[in-house]
Amino acid sequence: MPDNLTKVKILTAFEGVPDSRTLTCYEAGGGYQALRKALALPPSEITAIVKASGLRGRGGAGFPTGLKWSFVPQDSDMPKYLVCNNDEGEPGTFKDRYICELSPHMLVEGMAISARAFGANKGYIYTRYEFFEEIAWLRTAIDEAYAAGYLGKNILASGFDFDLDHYEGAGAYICGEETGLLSSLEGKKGQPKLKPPFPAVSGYLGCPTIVNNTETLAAVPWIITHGAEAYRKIGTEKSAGTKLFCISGHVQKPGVYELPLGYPFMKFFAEEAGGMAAGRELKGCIPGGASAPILTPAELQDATLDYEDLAAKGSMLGSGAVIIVDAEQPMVELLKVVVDFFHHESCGQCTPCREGTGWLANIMHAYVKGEGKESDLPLMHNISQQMMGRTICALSDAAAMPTQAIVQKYQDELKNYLQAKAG
Amino acid sequence: MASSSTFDVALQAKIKHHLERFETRRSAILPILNDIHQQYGFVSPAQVQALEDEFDLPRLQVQEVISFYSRYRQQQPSRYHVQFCDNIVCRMFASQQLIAKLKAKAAGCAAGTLSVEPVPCLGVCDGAPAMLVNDERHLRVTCDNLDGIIDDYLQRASDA
Amino acid sequence: MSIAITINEEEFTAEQGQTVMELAQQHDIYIPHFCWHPGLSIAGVCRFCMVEVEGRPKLEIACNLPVTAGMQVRTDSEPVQEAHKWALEFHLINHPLDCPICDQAGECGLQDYYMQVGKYQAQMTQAKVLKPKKLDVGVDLVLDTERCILCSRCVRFEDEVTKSGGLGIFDRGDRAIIGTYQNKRIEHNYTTNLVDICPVGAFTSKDFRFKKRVWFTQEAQTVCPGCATGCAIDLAFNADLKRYYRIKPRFSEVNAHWMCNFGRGMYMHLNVEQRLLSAYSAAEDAHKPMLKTDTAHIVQALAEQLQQAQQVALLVTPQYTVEDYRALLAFFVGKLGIRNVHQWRSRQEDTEKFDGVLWRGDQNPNSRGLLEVLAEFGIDKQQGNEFDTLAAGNYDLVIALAPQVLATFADIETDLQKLQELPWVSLWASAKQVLDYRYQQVLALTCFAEQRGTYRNYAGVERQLHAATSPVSAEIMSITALVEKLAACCKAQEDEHGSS
Amino acid sequence: MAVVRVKRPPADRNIFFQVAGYVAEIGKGMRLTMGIFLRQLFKREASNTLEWPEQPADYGERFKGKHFLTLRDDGEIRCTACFLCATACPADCIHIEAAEHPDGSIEKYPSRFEIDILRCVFCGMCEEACPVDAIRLGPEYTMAGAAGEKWVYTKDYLSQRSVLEGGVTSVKDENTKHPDLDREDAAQTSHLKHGVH
Repeated sequence: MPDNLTKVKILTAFEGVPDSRTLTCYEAGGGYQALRKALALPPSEITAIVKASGLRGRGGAGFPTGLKWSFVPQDSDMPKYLVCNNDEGEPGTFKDRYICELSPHMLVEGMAISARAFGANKGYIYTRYEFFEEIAWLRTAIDEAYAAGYLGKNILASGFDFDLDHYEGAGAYICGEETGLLSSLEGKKGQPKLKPPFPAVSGYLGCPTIVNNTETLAAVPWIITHGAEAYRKIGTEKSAGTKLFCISGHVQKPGVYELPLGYPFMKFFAEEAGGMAAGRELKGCIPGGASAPILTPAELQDATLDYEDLAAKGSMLGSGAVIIVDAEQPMVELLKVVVDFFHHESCGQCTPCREGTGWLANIMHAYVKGEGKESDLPLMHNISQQMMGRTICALSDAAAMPTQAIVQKYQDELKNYLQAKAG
Repeated sequence: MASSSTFDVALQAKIKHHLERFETRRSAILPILNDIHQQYGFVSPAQVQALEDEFDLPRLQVQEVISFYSRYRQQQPSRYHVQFCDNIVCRMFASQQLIAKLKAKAAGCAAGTLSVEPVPCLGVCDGAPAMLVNDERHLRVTCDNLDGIIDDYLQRASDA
Repeated sequence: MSIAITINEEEFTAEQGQTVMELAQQHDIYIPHFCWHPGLSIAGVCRFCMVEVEGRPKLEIACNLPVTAGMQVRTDSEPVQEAHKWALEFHLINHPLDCPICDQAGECGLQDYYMQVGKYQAQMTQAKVLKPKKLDVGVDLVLDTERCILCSRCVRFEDEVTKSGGLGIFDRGDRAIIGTYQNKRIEHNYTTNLVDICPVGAFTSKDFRFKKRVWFTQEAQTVCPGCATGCAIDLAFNADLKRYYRIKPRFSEVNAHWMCNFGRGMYMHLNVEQRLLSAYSAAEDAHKPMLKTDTAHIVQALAEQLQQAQQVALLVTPQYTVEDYRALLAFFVGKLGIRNVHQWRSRQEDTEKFDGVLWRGDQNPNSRGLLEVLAEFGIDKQQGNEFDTLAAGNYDLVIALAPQVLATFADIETDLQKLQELPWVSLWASAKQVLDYRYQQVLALTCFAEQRGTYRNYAGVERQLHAATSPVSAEIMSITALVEKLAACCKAQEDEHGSS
Repeated sequence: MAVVRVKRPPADRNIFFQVAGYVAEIGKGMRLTMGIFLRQLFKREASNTLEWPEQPADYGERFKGKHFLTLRDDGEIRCTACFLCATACPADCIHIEAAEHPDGSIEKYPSRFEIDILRCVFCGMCEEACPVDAIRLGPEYTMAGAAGEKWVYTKDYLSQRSVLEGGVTSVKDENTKHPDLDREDAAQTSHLKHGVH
């Protein structure tokens, strides 16, 4: 393996360490040193380091993090907010949960540093309610950090104030979208807000707000400690650093793995995850959570796990949720689950998504029962086409892209299903 | 307010705490509803009305939130409410059969003891198929161990 | 600062901060839209107003697209048309298409746009989502959640204009539904605006529902006579039947896009069954009902009484036009030198009252106009009710201009009662109720919908009236015409006297 | 007044030839008439003449005669009072008054539906315009009557007159009752969330 693809433990540094969630353990492992270092730097320097590190949003979109922070207007008198998106609703994704399980303090530290960078004095961690244990761990970590003076007024005598609170969701996928999350945080329905203005200018309660994924924020302390260059060296030129990959489905060892970006997919699949479970055969792989278009085994052979290569193959890295689909899984059912999911989760604001997801679900329900027509497939393709890029947020695209991919790549299987039902 | 409140003293204190916790009172709606849910398992229309009357939270806003988020219920759930993940990965691990089995089991129990709800994704796909029984998470549920898990709960119910 | 942009290759100058939608509206370039409304905030949810912008990969919504220098916008390219067609398809898949029953038919955004772009067969073959219909959710409101396209205009109106927050959207996805909390009723004075802004038939007006298909009505652009605000209105009527059906607000600086429910009732007194259709005079036996009499005859009698009377007074309500007052005063004050002109106003009014939106406690459309015309004739007055002053005065002829809208005078019965106790009264009125009383004579006047003219609102702004129909009866005439007739009669009498 | 002078042909002096021509033609006509008369008298051929009104005449199915209003399967009138027939009517002979139906699950119905048959031109546009198959032009063609007869057909007459034998039910699928809406129930629970989706 070339240097840049050598495995480094950044986010999973505390893997296998007993009591890794406690403050003492985190501090013993060098925790909160990055915060001390950052507080000594001018805030703009922190942003510059993160920008130089090439860190990109790990929630799915892959937007450069430092650049996002620099959009916050510095001359504004309004309070600024930092919100951690720990909603993790994308089916197949469970990486943020792993961070909460291993080292919630890493997230707290990352948030304090990031808040310092663009001058936020208040932060929220927004977690989905189903993570009952994880929420308790996060709360404990916040309390410990307050007690140790890493949060609150005048942190480590630097004059910087940062309050961190925790907010629980209530079951809505759309709250994983940054503006949907902000609406939810405002006590409203989790409906995404119209852009422009972007949240960096007008977000939570109309104030400048940065929403970052848990994994993104948790990577910040390491970058501050080791410098931008060190981070940049890992991964590929455009996709720097490591990423957590969650592999699930019928594989030998499902779970979370930290790998440098650009890591070859087949190597990850065969070596880390141990390949297919006994007696199973690879049929396809959804590389970035339910909203990512599926890739066929042929496409997977030379795929590498980074933003660019997967985009070039017509799919996306997304949240790094690698779902392995085995040969026993009928694609009709998979497609139905996907469209049902998005139908259930569409917030109902924008017409193409509200009506389109319902329409797709309707078609698939009939199709599964054998009441479909072959013309349903091109129709689904057309509907998906018209749902893409037509709405406020990306949920519509998220429903359309996997639908199009499955309809196109597994067309024969879908047609055969219909014939078998008829016959 | 205290004597005639719909909520007990501890819950009232929590609600008041939430109302002061955020920049706007409205932000407190979700945390308050989550706490009510934690305690009762559902939010009744009377409680929604009480939030308006006692704490000045517009019932329309509260109801909008309740209707939007899938966590909130407005009717008393069963004593053991199973949320069974039915998304892509769990579906590959036969969640449908398990849900069917649970439903059959629920039908055999006394009314109000056990209920099943397929939910989209619990965020633990590595442990598929997964379910939540009330607040407790169970991973790698199989046809073989499902009965045992549920019977434990039912046993607890009959002991209590 | 102005910015040059092109729309469909035509150059326009826009203001900084303007959106493409606003600019297009200003220049009558049609971009289909449902959720956008000029009087409300931008929701951007119907996704109908897609336009193509040169150099941008995706289509953009015009309603939330600020103009930038050199922007090249297309509203008619093929991708845009395709997007519009699909937007319509998405809107229609769960729409019940019950146009035959729906009262919005004929003025429905969906219907119009469907006729414009498509008339194609729907592609969805599955069953539609069913939702509650025909809910009574407030004053003058019937809600059909199935027809609703969730544009959220009504929700924004409740939040932004009346700030009453009575409506919300419940649930999510295609199950989303507009409503009030547990179907509680919305009770305020602006509910019918929800019917106006609803681009489909989700909200219909109880008052107008099923009365008349809109394509059988015409609209006159005139002004609401309900209060001193003077909202610009479209008065719907049928010219053949001479019937009035409803009032809707029309945009003007004064009222923006809205008007109150009270003002919407201002068509009811116009219809023939409410109207005084001809002149009347007292029967021989003063206790018997008045008798229908020829107008010319009555004017003649009035002219004679004017000759004989020593003390003549005018009692004027501020509900007529500036032009009518001028004609009236030019004759009585200017020519005859009568200076006893009294204002007749409601006994229970609170002219300072204002509900914060449009409605005012001064429920006369022309209080300022009356005072200004009086001043023109050298009679300076403060606004106030002078009915009792008049009643106490020893007049042997009183010419009283009754209120057009009796509903705005709280104690009108008392006043009409007191008036008939005076020695000699010529009452000029338009409402039929005056026939319940006994006066020496009653003359039938036109209503605001049958004449042109000017009101001056509370701020002194001129509000122009336009006639919708000719008077409902040939015996009815305006104050100006009556005064002319009277003046001619008086002149004839003088001539007679002169010659004899 | 202008006078037009017409040139007349000179009178034929041979009157015999003139008259003979007429008589021959009359003879031909009589032969045809008597031939048919005799053939039909002795039942050699079916007669086209009807003993109307004792014997009814059958018109084709597409004949556009007296209007009738169809019913739904529950016996209610199908018409939704959409006014499309009245709009389409070139003779302006249809008068409708719409109202809320007392039954909550039907939204709108015609409280009055009248056709002024003296104005009607039997063009059938009303039938064409109707979106719910509520009005049809039937086979009845006798609309004559003495003075004082009702020339304005009322809703009851249009839907329930004796010839219709209890009314004609249309099975077209539009305009059925809304299946989901028991009114009171809808009002109480439409915004109440249920536990299980």
